[in-house]
Amino acid sequence: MLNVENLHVAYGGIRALKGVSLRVDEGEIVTIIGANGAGKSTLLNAISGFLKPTSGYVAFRGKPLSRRPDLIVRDGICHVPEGRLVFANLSVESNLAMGAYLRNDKKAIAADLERVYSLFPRLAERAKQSAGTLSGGEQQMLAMGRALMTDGQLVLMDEPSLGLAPLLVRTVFEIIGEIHKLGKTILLVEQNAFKALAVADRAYVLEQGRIVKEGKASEIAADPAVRDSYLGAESKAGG
Amino acid sequence: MDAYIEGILMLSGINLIAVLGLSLLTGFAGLFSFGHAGFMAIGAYSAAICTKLLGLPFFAGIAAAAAVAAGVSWLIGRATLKLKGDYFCIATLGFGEAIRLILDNFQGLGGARGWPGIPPHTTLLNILILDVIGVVLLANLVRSRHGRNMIAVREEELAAKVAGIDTFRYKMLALVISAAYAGVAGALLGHYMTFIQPKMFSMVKSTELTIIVIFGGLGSISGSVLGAVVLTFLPELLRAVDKWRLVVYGLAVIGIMIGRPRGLMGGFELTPKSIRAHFARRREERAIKAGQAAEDEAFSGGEDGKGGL
Amino acid sequence: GGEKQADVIKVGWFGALTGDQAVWGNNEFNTVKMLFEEINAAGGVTVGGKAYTLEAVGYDNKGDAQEAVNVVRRLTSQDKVVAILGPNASGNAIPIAPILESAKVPDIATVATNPKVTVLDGKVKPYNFRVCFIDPYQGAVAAGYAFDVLGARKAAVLYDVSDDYSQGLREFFIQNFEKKGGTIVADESFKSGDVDFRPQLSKIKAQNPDIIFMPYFFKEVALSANQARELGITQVLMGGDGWPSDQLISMGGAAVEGCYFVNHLDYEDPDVADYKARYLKKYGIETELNGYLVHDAVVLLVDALKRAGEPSGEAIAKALESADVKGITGRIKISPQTHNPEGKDAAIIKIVGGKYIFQQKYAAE
Amino acid sequence: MAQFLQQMVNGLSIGSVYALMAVGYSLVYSIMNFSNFAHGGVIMFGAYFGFFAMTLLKLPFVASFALAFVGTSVLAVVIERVAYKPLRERSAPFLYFIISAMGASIFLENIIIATIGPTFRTYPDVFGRSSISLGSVSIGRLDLIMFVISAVCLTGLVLFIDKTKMGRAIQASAYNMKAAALMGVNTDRVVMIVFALGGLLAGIAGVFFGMKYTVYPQIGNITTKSFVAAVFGGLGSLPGAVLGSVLLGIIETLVAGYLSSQFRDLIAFVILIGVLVFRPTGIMGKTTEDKA
Amino acid sequence: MSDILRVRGLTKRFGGLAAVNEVDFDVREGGISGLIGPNGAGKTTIFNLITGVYKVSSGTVSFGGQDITDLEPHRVAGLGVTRTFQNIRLFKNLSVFENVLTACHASASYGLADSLLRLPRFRREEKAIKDKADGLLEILGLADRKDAIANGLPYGLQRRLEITRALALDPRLLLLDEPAAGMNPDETEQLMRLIGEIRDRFKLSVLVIEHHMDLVMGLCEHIVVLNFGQKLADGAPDAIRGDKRVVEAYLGGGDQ
Ligand SMILES: Nc1ncnc2c1ncn2[C@@H]1O[C@H](COP(=O)(O)OP(=O)(O)OP(=O)(O)O)[C@@H](O)[C@H]1O
Ligand SMILES: Nc1ncnc2c1ncn2[C@@H]1O[C@H](COP(=O)(O)OP(=O)(O)OP(=O)(O)O)[C@@H](O)[C@H]1O
Ligand SMILES: [Mg+2]
Ligand SMILES: [Mg+2]
Repeated sequence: MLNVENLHVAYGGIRALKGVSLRVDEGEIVTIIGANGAGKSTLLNAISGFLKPTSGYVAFRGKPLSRRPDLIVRDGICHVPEGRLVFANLSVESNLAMGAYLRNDKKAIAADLERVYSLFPRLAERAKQSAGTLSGGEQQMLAMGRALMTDGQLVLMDEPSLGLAPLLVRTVFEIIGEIHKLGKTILLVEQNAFKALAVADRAYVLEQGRIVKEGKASEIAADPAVRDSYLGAESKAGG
Repeated sequence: MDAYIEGILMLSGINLIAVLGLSLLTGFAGLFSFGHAGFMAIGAYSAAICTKLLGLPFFAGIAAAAAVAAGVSWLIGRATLKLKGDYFCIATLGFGEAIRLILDNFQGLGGARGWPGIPPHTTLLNILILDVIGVVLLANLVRSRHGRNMIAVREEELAAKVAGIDTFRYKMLALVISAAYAGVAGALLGHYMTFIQPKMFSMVKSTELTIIVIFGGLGSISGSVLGAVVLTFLPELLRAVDKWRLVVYGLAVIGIMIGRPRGLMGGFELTPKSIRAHFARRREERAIKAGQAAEDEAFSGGEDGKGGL
Repeated sequence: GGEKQADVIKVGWFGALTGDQAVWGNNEFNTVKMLFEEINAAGGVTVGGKAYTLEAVGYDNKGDAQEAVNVVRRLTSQDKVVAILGPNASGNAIPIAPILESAKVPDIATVATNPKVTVLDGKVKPYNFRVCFIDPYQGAVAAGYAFDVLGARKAAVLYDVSDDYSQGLREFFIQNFEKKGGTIVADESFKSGDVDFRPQLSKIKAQNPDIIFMPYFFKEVALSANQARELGITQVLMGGDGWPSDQLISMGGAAVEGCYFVNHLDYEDPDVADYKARYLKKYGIETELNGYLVHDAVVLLVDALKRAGEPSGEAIAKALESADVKGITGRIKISPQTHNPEGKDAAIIKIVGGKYIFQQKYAAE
Repeated sequence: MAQFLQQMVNGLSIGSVYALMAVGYSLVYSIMNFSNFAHGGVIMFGAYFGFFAMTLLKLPFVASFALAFVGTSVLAVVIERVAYKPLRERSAPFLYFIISAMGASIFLENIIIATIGPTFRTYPDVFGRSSISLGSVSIGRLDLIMFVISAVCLTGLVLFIDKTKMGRAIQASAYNMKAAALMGVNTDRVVMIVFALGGLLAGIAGVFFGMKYTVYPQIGNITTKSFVAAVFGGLGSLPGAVLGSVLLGIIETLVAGYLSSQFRDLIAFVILIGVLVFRPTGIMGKTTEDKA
Repeated sequence: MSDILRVRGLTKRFGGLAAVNEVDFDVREGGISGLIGPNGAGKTTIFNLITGVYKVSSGTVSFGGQDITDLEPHRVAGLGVTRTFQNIRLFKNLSVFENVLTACHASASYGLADSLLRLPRFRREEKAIKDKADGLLEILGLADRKDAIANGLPYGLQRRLEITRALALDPRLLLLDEPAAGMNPDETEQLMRLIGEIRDRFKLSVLVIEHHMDLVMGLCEHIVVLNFGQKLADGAPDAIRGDKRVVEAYLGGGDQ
């Protein structure tokens, strides 16, 4: 479904991605794990058109992707960005409506809205509050909810569990599972590598702008080097 | 020296002093003023009162100009510095116009008809001396804790506050100092022109100063110097194109904003040390590039760039 | 034969070609260029027995005093002109005096009416001259005519507080009107660039004056006259030499019917009509008042050149001090004490049927 | 009393001129977050477009009017493309936009002076100069028409922003272009539409302005007042811009009529600052505490 | 050990919503305390109230026995309370070193004249604070990124830089708002160690908001739990872990 070939991205003189290639197949959950600053967000931003790669190639369903973010969204790629980026000046409700910006089917939109509210009751409570004054975690819920309102087929998620309370972290992973069940394909970037590997089908390990490892999620999770540097105490305790 | 070139140099030098002050306010403390010509007016009239009416020496006039402009700016600051961004802009704009209106109505100092016969004390030499003093003091200020605190206010006010910086006080400090600079520039201008008129200190003048600051590069003192000289000379160079002069000037301003995103010297200071550092960095960059190429090669020589470890 | 460079006399001009006074500046410069062409076509000017052609070197100063200084420095030190014509604004004419003095180049201002243009602290400035009458005189003429001829006893004044010309006329009008025994019932102002005068006019209306004095330029005159009529003000309006322009009639229309202003010249004078027609023919637009005055500045300069004996600034300045010529705005006899044209009559013009009708020559006591 | 009523009418009339300009200005501000100083220049062009359409092309008023605002819409979009888009693309700080806008404004004013000259031009009389009298109060015919047309335009605009999908996209982009693009909004188009709308309002303002006050290259300067009014009312808020304009008009009029016309702007300014000290974000501006 | 921070009846209302409602708690001198609770419980708001960023609706905050309720933020900081932000707020366009150096300003006392004229006092103190900034960067492991622009740092390092900047003020109480957000478990572990070291080295007290339970449970000696703006529980980690209400509202069963 998505093919990334030899992608290079630089910020001025700093090279953040140095020839990344990866592939996401229809219906998969693929996760990318890597340390702080490995280039995970850079990769997602380059896919969704916010960064211009210095070289390399991204194809979606066999066709090279346009370089304009809104057209990429139209093609069916939906990005839940790092740092949430909710519309602070709009109400929660309007934020969700913006999620459905490209859709016209009123009934389906209403149904999706219902679902978002039932997944995140807190958002329903705060429907009229302007998004900028929500707590950090509430904003994260909103960003997820907004992504659910689009009908993108490929969802790029950048650290969706960031700043969420433990209970909600679990919810988020349940939601990822649900979205997946709806037939969507997911490319997930997570610090919580343990959980990410648990839901994913396949995984890539990104280190300093390069893919250093790829494979089945379960295999990666079992890899001692990975366990050592990404899974921390959790896995050690569990292992 | 040709009287014409000398005149333009003198004006550049005078503009430079006002620009330095504004550069502190806008470039370093991040406040945008549309009323700086008003402080120049205050300086020009205060200095003229000292030299022409009271018969004091020129340096006393300059000192008075700085002091009165600073004092007035302090009052203005008390009322308006709590305002944010564009709201503060409007307040300064209104202030600049208000000063002009008061001077227009004040017949004792000539009103709108202006005040002629101010002694011609301004010379290229005293301008140059004040320019040097102005640059040195400003450079010393911005590279001290006080200057850094102003920059912090510009960068992220809330973070500055919780880092223990009294943001109001530092905004005020920047405003007062920049007003004092403007006052000195006004004093010099008045004694250069030998005539002052409220019209000379219109919003257009304030705008010109701001354009110079940004043209030169925000937060760069050497940029301000360069900007003041270039933009004082530019309209004169364009005299050849007659009434198309300002058309070209307008386009040039847009061109610089688009073409040089950070102004002539944005964020870069022209000091011997920085020049050396610049070349060192260039060398280093080249070395890094070479290193990167080698690294890439080594990597792709591996196993198609992935799966190795 | 005009083949040699040395046979050219360079004359400077400066004024506003851009900015809000550009209308007047362009009109002046156009007139200077036209007259120089005509003079050169007729064989040029003979100075000290040698024929010279005239070349106009003109610069824009946006109407800005600081640029005026730059430009005069450039004209004197780089272009080496022997004399300068213009500017129109007093605020631009005053600061150039020291430069003229050090370069020894005379300047003939056109409509700079502030007394301080030529005389400061009781001393005449050696290189500043002008062809127009000055504010105190014009103010006195307006007040005298309003009080004596029109019989007004209560006058209201509306003026532009940020404009030097307007403030000057206002001051001397009020001074003379009150001296004659009239009362000023309202003294209101606006600021350059304002376009709405209704608040001030409503206030004036409530005072019910006999006459309203409006010492500012025709654009604002037309706007304020229209607004006055809209508010039901029917009184006679009066103004100064900022009024005359074809634009006033087209913009002001019926609102300025029956109003009076003080002018430098009588439009029915054949010389005036001739220049007006030549200008219209050459440029396709009507001349403004400044054209007439710069015309006379050229006349004055050519006369001085002829008498100077050599084309140098000093000699020209000397000759100007004793000039006595007939221009289209009347006789111009320069006073050595003030460098002003002495005893220049003012013309009172009334607007009747959309035309400027000459009433009488009027001199203030 | 009669004078007071008349002064209120005068104030409303000036206020509605300010409003027409302030709204276009505030609209662009709300999305771009910078003061578009070129707005005055676009208004000036609108006045010229309308004038030449009526005099040179001899078009009827309505057609000239339409031509003027279509012309200014295009002009505003072109300015955006040339002077702001490159800055937008590298997310330059707002100061650069302001300076670029100043450059554009200098350019616009002077291109007129350099090409067609600085002369004042008077619109042909369309509505008649006579005024309507209500008792001792008189109201200009043009003022009344202008008031109605402004009200219609402004209501239309507010409805457009609040009720349509595009309106919501505009508001969303106003906050964060990147996030809006993530929702599939073509932000380039949004910006274009905003500038076109701003230009359209400028065209309307320009034609009325020209009819009321004649046409000349500096008429754009009066937008400084509408800039003040927009800030006073609360930047980025359209109803705020209208309210701020009307209040500014009335304050100015009352000061000139009852206190001192010499110090009108000074006193009006002090009142404005007074209001801002108590409401630092203007009358209708949102007072949000900085969310840490 | 005495209490360095004392919060009594603290309340903050936004319109009709009581984001913080009658909360009482103490922070022990020299200890590391935790503030936890579901999203939107009011944790960040409490930080904002303590540091003077928000004005309280009612209630008091006292620090070291002194009432600091509604003091201006810079005064609170001057007394020795500093914080980091949940949404990182660095001086984005400045280098790492400049970020820290700026915050060192309180360690110098030279005046305006000293700096304008570069008097000896300026040189002396300036050198001292530069050394101090260097030292801090060294301790926090940022020395090799000294000249990097803050904005381009990876997330984790930005958080670390924020902590360094806060330490530059020689605080007696450090408030950390989700310092481990965006870090992987390994990095979180490092951070945890770092916070402990900082406490010992700089002899300060710490109040930390976190959702990473390993960190909170492993580090804090005392934990305050908020829910819907009210205090739900207060006590030692083990007690909190076992508290049924906390498990229900926040932790969820079984996990972690
Ligand atoms: N705007 C920027 N300017 C300069 N460098 C940047 C910028 N953004 C990111 N970088 C650099 O690019 C590299 C990759 O950053 P990126 O944000 O993609 O990392 P990440 O894997 O998402 O890390 P994190 O887990 O912290 O989110 C880092 O070294 C970072 O310093
Ligand atoms: N300025 C404000 N205006 C209105 N409501 C606000 C404001 N600031 C915070 N709130 C509300 O107060 C509540 C508490 O917010 P706070 O940021 O303190 O939560 P938190 O406990 O830090 O949550 P998180 O763990 O998600 O960061 C939230 O519901 C939020 O929407
Ligand atoms: Mg990231
Ligand atoms: Mg929080």
